[in-house]
Amino acid sequence: MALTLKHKKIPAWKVEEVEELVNLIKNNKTILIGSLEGFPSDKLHEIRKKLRGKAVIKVTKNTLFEIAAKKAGIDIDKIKGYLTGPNVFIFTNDNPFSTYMFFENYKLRRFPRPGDKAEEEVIIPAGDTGMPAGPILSVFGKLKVQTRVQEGKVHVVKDTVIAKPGDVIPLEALPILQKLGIMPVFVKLKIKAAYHEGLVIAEKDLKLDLEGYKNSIAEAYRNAFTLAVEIAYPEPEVLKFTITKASKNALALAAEIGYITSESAQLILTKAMLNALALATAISGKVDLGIQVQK
Amino acid sequence: MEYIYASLLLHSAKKEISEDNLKNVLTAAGISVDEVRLKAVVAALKEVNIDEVLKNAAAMPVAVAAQPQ
Amino acid sequence: MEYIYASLLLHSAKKEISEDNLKNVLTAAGISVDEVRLKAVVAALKEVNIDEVLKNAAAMPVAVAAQPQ
Amino acid sequence: MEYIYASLLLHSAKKEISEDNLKNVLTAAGISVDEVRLKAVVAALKEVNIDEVLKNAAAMPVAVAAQPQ
Amino acid sequence: MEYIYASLLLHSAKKEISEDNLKNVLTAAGISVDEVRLKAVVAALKEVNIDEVLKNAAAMPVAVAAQPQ
Amino acid sequence: MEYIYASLLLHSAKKEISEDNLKNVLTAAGISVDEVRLKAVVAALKEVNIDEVLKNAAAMPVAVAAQPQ
Amino acid sequence: MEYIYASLLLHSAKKEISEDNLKNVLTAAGISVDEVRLKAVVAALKEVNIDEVLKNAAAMPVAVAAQPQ
Repeated sequence: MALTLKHKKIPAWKVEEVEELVNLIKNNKTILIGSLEGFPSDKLHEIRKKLRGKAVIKVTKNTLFEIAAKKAGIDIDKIKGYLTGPNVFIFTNDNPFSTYMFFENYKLRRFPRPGDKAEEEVIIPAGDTGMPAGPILSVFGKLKVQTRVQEGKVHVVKDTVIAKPGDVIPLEALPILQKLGIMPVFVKLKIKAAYHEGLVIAEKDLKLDLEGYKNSIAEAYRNAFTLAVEIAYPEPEVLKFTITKASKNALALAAEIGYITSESAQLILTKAMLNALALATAISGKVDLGIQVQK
Repeated sequence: MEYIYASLLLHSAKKEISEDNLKNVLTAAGISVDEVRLKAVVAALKEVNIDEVLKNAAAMPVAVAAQPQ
Repeated sequence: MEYIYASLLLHSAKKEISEDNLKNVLTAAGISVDEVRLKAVVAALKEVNIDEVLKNAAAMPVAVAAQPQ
Repeated sequence: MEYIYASLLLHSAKKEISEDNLKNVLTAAGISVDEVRLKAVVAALKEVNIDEVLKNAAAMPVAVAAQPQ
Repeated sequence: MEYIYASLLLHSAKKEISEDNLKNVLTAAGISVDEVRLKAVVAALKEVNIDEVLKNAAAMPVAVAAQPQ
Repeated sequence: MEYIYASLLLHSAKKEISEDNLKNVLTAAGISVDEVRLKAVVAALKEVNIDEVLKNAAAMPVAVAAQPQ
Repeated sequence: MEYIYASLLLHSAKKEISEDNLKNVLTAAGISVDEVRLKAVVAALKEVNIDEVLKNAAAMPVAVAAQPQ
């Protein structure tokens, strides 16, 4: 009895939505959970367009997602911690790290809100603003934007920077930027975690340290080359370095024991000369050596 | 560094650094593969121009040449 | 350098750099193995303290930094 | 490095770096020679202009000059 | 530089750099040995920590790497 | 530079750089000694840590090698 | 380096680097002279243009001084 009663309470759209979610969960290897906190919902459309064919973007209630996840056999305890606040769910079969990187790199623009900092130079462009002359002129004046009135409309005389990257965008500029369609603030969808084939990958682990990978590759290469040189790996390119090393070892040893040959003589004499010059320089202020020591 | 050595092995053999290929190499080396790490490496290396990195690293070998024995 | 990468892969996985192991890794990477080279590399690596060599390789980056770009 | 020191010894004595000559030198130094490696090194060195490499190495020694004593 | 290469060959093979050993190696390379020079080299090397010298030789490449290309 | 070479000769022979020793060496090289300069050099060198100076001389090669050829 | 400093001393005093002269200088510095080594050094230096080498060495300190510390 109780069950039927409960069922009756669930509106049809919810049942349908849960069904849809279950299908999405079952047909995709990766689910990213993104926070919509402070994210302009109209921007989701742009992302959807961009990811069409690669991912499905779905805004739904956490409770519905939870029900669907359970139905699809996901161990809900693993992700429950992320199901708070307004969320968007991204379903994809792509690599979770690559998908995360897409959201990291994909910058959406929005109009500034009071207190926002400019993320790029904010320029009021020269030309007709389309705004009728009036009190707005004094706002332009405050922003140090030169204007003139032409046919009752405000014209900006020349391109004027009103905020540099990092500056707080002047409050009075906000309505003007709205009017002119200038969006100097970036917004990105904050991914909280990814669920991938039974594993939950937290945001900090999703972020790939590409510089670190580059360094590792360079290190691996250096290691390989050093080892190859060391064992005289029989490749002409490697052996050139092995020979150079052997030759330098030989020269250094010859220099050390003062073994003078036509190859080592220059090295040994240069070493002695450099030593003499260093010593002469060290005492040059105190003694007239009858020579000029270059400093 | 195992995942990196395996990736460079594939790269120098002119094979794609895909999850499957990387897994094959690592398994053959007796390494039990961590799926998440595997995916991370494959995703990261897709974004990296390996030849470029190697070319820069290769500017060094003169330095390598005179290593102590 | 495939043989060297494969050897370093085994080394970093703490597996013996034997002919069989090296062959397995190279084959898994889709490389057709040259027996002569395989033997030569395995023999040469037996005489080297790889950890010591790698420690010296790690001392290099200074050189890298000093290079004009 | 033994094979290379031996090769450079032959080179500076203006002797051919052949398998036989290299083997002789290595054996005289009490080194048991690995035939496979010997062949590989001799073959690879055939493609290297040793005089050129030595000239370049010698262009550096200024650096050596001021080594700590 | 034959005497130096021969000495380094012995050193890297972990053999003593004695007059006899050096002579053997040089002779095997087809070099007619100059007794005076032989004695001089052996005597001089006795006073030198070869490993230390080679380690310092390895410190050079920084300089090399900084060379304009 | 005669006074410097003579001083370094004494230093590397581990002899004291005294007026008498320096004078002896210079005279043996056929140089007529200037007493004032002799005293000045000996006095100045007393205040210098020669080993330290030579060690710094050894630090030069980086600069040297970076010179255009 | 004693033999080298003594040779440079003679050279800068414009004396011939002969066995006798070198021996005199070394003896005056309290060094017991090794005849064999003496001969080897004198012979080798005969083949070297010392002025040329010193000119090159002398050109270096400028570079050293100009380097940022």
